[in-house]
Amino acid sequence: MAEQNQENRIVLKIEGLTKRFGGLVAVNELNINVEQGNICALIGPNGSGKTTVLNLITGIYPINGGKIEFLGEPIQGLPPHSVCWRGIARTFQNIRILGSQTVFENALLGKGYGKGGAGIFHTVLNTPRYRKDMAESTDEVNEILEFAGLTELRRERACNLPYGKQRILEIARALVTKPKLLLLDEPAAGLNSQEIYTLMELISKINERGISILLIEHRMEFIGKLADWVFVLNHGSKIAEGTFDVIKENPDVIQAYLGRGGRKLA
Amino acid sequence: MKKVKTLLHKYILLVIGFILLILPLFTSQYEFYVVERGVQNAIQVLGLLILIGYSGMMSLGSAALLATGSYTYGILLVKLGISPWLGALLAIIITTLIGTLLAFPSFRLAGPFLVVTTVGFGEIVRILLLNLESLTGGAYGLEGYENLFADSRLVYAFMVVTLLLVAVGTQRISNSKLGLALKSIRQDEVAAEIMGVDVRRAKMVSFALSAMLAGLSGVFLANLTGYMSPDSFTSAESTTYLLMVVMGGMNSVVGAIISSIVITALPEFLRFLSSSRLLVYSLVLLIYLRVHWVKSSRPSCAGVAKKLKINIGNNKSGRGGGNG
Amino acid sequence: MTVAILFQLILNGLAMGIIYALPALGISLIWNASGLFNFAQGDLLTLGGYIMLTVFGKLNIPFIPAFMITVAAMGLLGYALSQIYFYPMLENKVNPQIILIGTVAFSVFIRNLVLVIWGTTPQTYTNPFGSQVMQIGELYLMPHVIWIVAIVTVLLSLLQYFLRSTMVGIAMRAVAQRQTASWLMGIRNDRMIALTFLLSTSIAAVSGVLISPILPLTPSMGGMIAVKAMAAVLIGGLGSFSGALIGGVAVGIAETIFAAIVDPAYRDIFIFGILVLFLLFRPGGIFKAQVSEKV
Amino acid sequence: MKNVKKAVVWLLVMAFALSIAACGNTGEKVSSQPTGTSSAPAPSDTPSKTPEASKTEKEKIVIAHLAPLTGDASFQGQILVNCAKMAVDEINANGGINGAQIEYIPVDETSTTATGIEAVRKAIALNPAAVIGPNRSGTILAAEELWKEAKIPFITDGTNAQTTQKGNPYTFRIQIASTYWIPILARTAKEHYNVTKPAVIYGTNEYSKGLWDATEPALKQYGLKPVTVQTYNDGDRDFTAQLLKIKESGADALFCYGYEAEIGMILKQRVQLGMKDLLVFGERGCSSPAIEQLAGKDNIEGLVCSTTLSQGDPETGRQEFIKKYTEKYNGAISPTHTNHYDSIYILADIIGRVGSDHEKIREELAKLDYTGALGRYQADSEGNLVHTIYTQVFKDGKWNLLLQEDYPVK
Amino acid sequence: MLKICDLTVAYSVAPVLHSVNLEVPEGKIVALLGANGAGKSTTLKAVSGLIRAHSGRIEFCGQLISGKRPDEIVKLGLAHVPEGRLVFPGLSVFENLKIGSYTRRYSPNQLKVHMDKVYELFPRLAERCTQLAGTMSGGEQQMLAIGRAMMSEPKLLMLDEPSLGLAPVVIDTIMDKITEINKHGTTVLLIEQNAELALAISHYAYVLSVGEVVLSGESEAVAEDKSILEAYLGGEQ
Repeated sequence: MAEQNQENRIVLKIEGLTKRFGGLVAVNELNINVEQGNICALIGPNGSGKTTVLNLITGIYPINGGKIEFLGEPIQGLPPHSVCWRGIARTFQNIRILGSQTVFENALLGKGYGKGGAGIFHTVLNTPRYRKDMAESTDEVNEILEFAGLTELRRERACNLPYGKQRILEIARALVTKPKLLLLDEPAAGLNSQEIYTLMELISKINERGISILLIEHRMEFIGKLADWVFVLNHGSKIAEGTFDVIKENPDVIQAYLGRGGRKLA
Repeated sequence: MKKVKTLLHKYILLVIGFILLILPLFTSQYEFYVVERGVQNAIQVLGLLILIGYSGMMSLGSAALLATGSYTYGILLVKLGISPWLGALLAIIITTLIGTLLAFPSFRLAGPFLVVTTVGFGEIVRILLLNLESLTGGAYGLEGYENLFADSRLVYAFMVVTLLLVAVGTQRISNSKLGLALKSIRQDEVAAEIMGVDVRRAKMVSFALSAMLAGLSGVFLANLTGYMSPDSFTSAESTTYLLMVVMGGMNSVVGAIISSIVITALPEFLRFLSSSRLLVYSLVLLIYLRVHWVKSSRPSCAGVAKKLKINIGNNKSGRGGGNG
Repeated sequence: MTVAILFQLILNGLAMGIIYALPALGISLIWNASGLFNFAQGDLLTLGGYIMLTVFGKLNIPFIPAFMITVAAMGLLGYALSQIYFYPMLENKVNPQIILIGTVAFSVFIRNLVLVIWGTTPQTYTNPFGSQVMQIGELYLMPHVIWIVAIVTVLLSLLQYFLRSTMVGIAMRAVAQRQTASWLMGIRNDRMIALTFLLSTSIAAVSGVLISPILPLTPSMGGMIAVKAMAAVLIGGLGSFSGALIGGVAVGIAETIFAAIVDPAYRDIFIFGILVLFLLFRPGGIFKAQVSEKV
Repeated sequence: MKNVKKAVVWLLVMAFALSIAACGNTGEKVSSQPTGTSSAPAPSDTPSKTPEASKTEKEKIVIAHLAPLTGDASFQGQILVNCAKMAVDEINANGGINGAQIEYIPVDETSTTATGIEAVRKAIALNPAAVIGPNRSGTILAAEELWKEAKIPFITDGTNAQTTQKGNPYTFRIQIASTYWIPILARTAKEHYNVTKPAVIYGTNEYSKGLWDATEPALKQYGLKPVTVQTYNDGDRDFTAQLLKIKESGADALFCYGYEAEIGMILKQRVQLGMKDLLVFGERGCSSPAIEQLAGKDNIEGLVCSTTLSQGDPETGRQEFIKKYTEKYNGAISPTHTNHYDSIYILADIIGRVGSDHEKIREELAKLDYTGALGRYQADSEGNLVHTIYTQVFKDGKWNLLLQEDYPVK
Repeated sequence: MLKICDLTVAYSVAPVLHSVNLEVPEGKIVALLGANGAGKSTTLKAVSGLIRAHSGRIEFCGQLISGKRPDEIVKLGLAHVPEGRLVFPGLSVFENLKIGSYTRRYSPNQLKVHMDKVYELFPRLAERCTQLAGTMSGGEQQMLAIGRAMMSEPKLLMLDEPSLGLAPVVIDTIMDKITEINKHGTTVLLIEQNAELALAISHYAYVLSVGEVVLSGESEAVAEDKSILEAYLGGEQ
């Protein structure tokens, strides 16, 4: 019974995941479990395959071997949008928002296209069903924008936003998809301390809503404060996992990744 | 004055429709034909607006889809003898299906790769029209079919009303989730897909809609000319349609309609240029692209419509959708 | 079909194929240097042919000087074109789609410019390589085929050497990839891109000069060749010079044999069918072009 | 809700406007008919009065000319307009038609059917005495209802036999129909060259296809049957496949139809494939100077073609015409569409006799028998203004007249 | 060596600068610190000529360089390694390095000498000399970017956030190399967000906030002033 519970608590289960680009093995026999409600971190040197893992989970690249299970169902081989519909949302290392669209429209994009809702005929004919659908979406999006503190900027064109706000917008857009698991790719990159603080608060708030989070980050102070569990990757393989306090003492990790800076933190 | 302006703002489509409907009163028979062609082109261009302007997928095969619509209508009527309305409906359906097939290459291809594919499609259709003589009449062309209405003025009125409905529909799509999905494909396909946009489906819808409008436009073209031959559907025609979309601002329904009608009628005002007409056209387009797009090199610019400060019911927030 | 006929078909297919390869080369070059797919390459070829017609055919200047004048004039045009038109667009990061439309507009512009200046009557000038047919056994061969193959091969090797091994060549490729960085290396981006255009229009001029004694000069001639050249360049691998040559020759031979065995009327359909298959199953072409990473 | 209501009101207004528009226009159409023709005297007037009437009015007589001035066929259009313009200038310089000057208006037919129809409408809107053109059979077939409705005689130019077979009394053709033309070519092949195994190659354009359609029955008439029939698409530049098939078939003659660029290439590639001995028969397109240039003079030695004007015709009147043209337009004449020089004279002659009433011009054209500078023209029952046909052969580097005949009008 | 007087930049796409004064003495490492959006990169871009200054003077080795184009400035011996490394992904390591010497027009022998110097500094690059730069890891790309800049034998090397997006262990290496380059006689102007890192290796430091220099001095002194540092490196909006 207890084991059953344990199984249920695992949101994302990756087993033996392998990805090759030509002759290069980018991800090698990787096992990762993300538990319900946790904030997990994926760290490792540059080129160790962290972003590739996110790309494999979200279906951008086809996998060469292994299994990815989300909420007990296999999701490998699904196109990115179906992965999204199942409840996995993500952000990108380099912010990818639609510059010429407004903040609201960017967030609305998180409602996706093609999963139910009013179809093209309803859209063109402006039926009550379409209007209802649109009104509901609008309310939802406004609620999330409020949550992320972007309400005042909703009519602004996204490219006019400061960098930190664009990061937040990208996360808000991911939230609109109603994810159960949120993948964040270096959310703190390029942010100043103040912005990082805001971001950490936002991530905690998101986590409080019961959304599990898997994030990639290089800022150790960020990881130290947020992550419940850390996976360390090197050359596509996992070299360690555990809580941050344990990880940062691991000699392999220090040698491959943390170096002096890491030791200072420890 | 301001009131008039906002009113104009809101009902610009109806005003255009009204002007188009009463236009035959003031034109000679010849000028009227030019207007008819303009309206027919506008329907086609609205389809391209969805494909090129919204979704950012360049096509140089639009004349081939126009041909498909036209010829299917003609062949169904001449060879099978079915009624014009049924023929028109089937022609639109068949063109839509063929156009949707064109979406498949777009799943993997973008930019020049896709454009060359559509150029190829255009060539293929042209060659088939010329060589499948028993079906298409080959180089002799096809004639002897009935029109939708016996009175050509009724055809025109029907066409204008159709144009208005199509325009309203296109505008609504622009403000809807579908429109947003299409625009997101243009700007960042991967991000769109990650956000749960079914990119393949959106692309198919985009191709299907543009093909449907091309088919519709083709049926009208068949009705206007009463005769069809392969030479009316060359790559030069595709280029002209592209020109109409670009000059319309790539983002505005009203702009697209105005630019199609103006560009169709332009030869009449440029008579004095005689054989260097196309030279002047392309020069104008080149200058427009160079000046306008370098100045405001943003992905979306409303072009003509923006210049005229008209932007119908552009509900930026997208709330409620559509315009009254 | 006898073996002799098959060989004759291959030979004539080859002759046609190198004609496609020439503009294909120009398209690949510009693509490499500026990420721009030049739809006007075929029409630049036409223009080159017509300039040669005037200089060599009408003004009776001897072949070699006439050839140089034509190449110089076209090179100059390419330079100017880049400086006043395409570079400002590239620099301001105008939507690539718009630049693509720009090249389409240019194609229309040049075609009509030629039409207005030279008219639509098909024209030609004396074949400088001689028009005496050579007979080898049962095979017939025009001397210009050998000449063009030789010239194209030399041109290709020179280009390859230039881009791989010379500083300017590497700089050209650098500009194509990262303009800010190349500027910081001390490279004048505008001049480099203009130089690429100059090279590409010069190639167009060379192609025009080589082709127009063989095929009649009409304003739409380059456009017709370019459609096939575009198919060839994608089949061969966009950006690869050997790809352009091999793709062009492959298209030429394939269509000639198809025309003989099946039906000449449908040869273009055959070629585009092959193109679509290639694009769907091997989008990089024969010589796998660099397909930019999606993420 | 309010918006919907407003929209409905607007729609109603529009529908109303529409109905007005429809009525207004039909009304206008009816009323415009008399005003349109009022410049010419009423048909019931006695014919003798007509010349004086137009003379006193000193009105210009409008003749519109539809020709492809832009697009791929514009070089043909230029010849058409040049020839017609030459005749107009001559007539106007000599005092016009009974004192009235001809106002000659070229209208661009372009190279596509859809815009061609536009041009026909434009020509009709000019309310001319008669129209010359259209040049393209496609446009003629597509637009002939328009001039039937407008009751204006059109002297068309397409070779496609169908264009005059639709029973439209206002359609005339000064170009020789392929059905008149090809039998002469077939007979020449049979009787002068003892051809036994002819092959045919034609382009998939309406012009060449019209010629092919007439070829099979014509050959049959002389007991011949094509051993192979090849086609090509316009724009093709490589004819290896077709020529090798013809070579394999053992043909001793080739009937070759198409536009200049393609024919030039076929003739040239024929030699490049070692088939120089293959006789080639073509029609007027083959006698264009462009062919000499494209294929090379050596490669067309022995080429036989029938045409509307022979460069090698020793007859002084025609030599003079050729000289005049060459001087005026500074270039070698292409005898493809020269007959429009005569068509202006034919119209001038008729208008001079009966005035510019459409109906009378039509009647006169229908019973035409006129000998002009370039030959004799006779109207047949379909409205073909059948022209003297010249057959010439390219020998010793120049064209030589082989045969000249007025085709027996049925 | 480098002297910036009253530099003001008002450019729509970059943060604004107000009368920035800055001096880089020869042979030293000078750190330019500041939060995101403070105008650090803008300063560097203005120096290397990528963006045009609104007013002010920039002098390099006593020569006025403001208003010159980047290609002219590079020739004077001022190399700028931009943010995000910007190596040429489709060129090999060798070609990337070669292009670094574009303005110098070396003879083949000279080229080899300089190339060897870079390889000595970054042995990793020698191992990978035929690999395409785009396929290398971030750390290697950063090394390549620095090596490429060194090919032009610069008197002053300007580095824009060399630690951006790199693993801590790689950052260590890069910082060591920067010190090494400086020891060999090249003056360095270093931009960093990570103040701790930069202050550890630099001699002088400037702190930039909202387009203005708010603090400057010897690195050790600046490092001690923890509260001020925190105030300026944190609360930026």
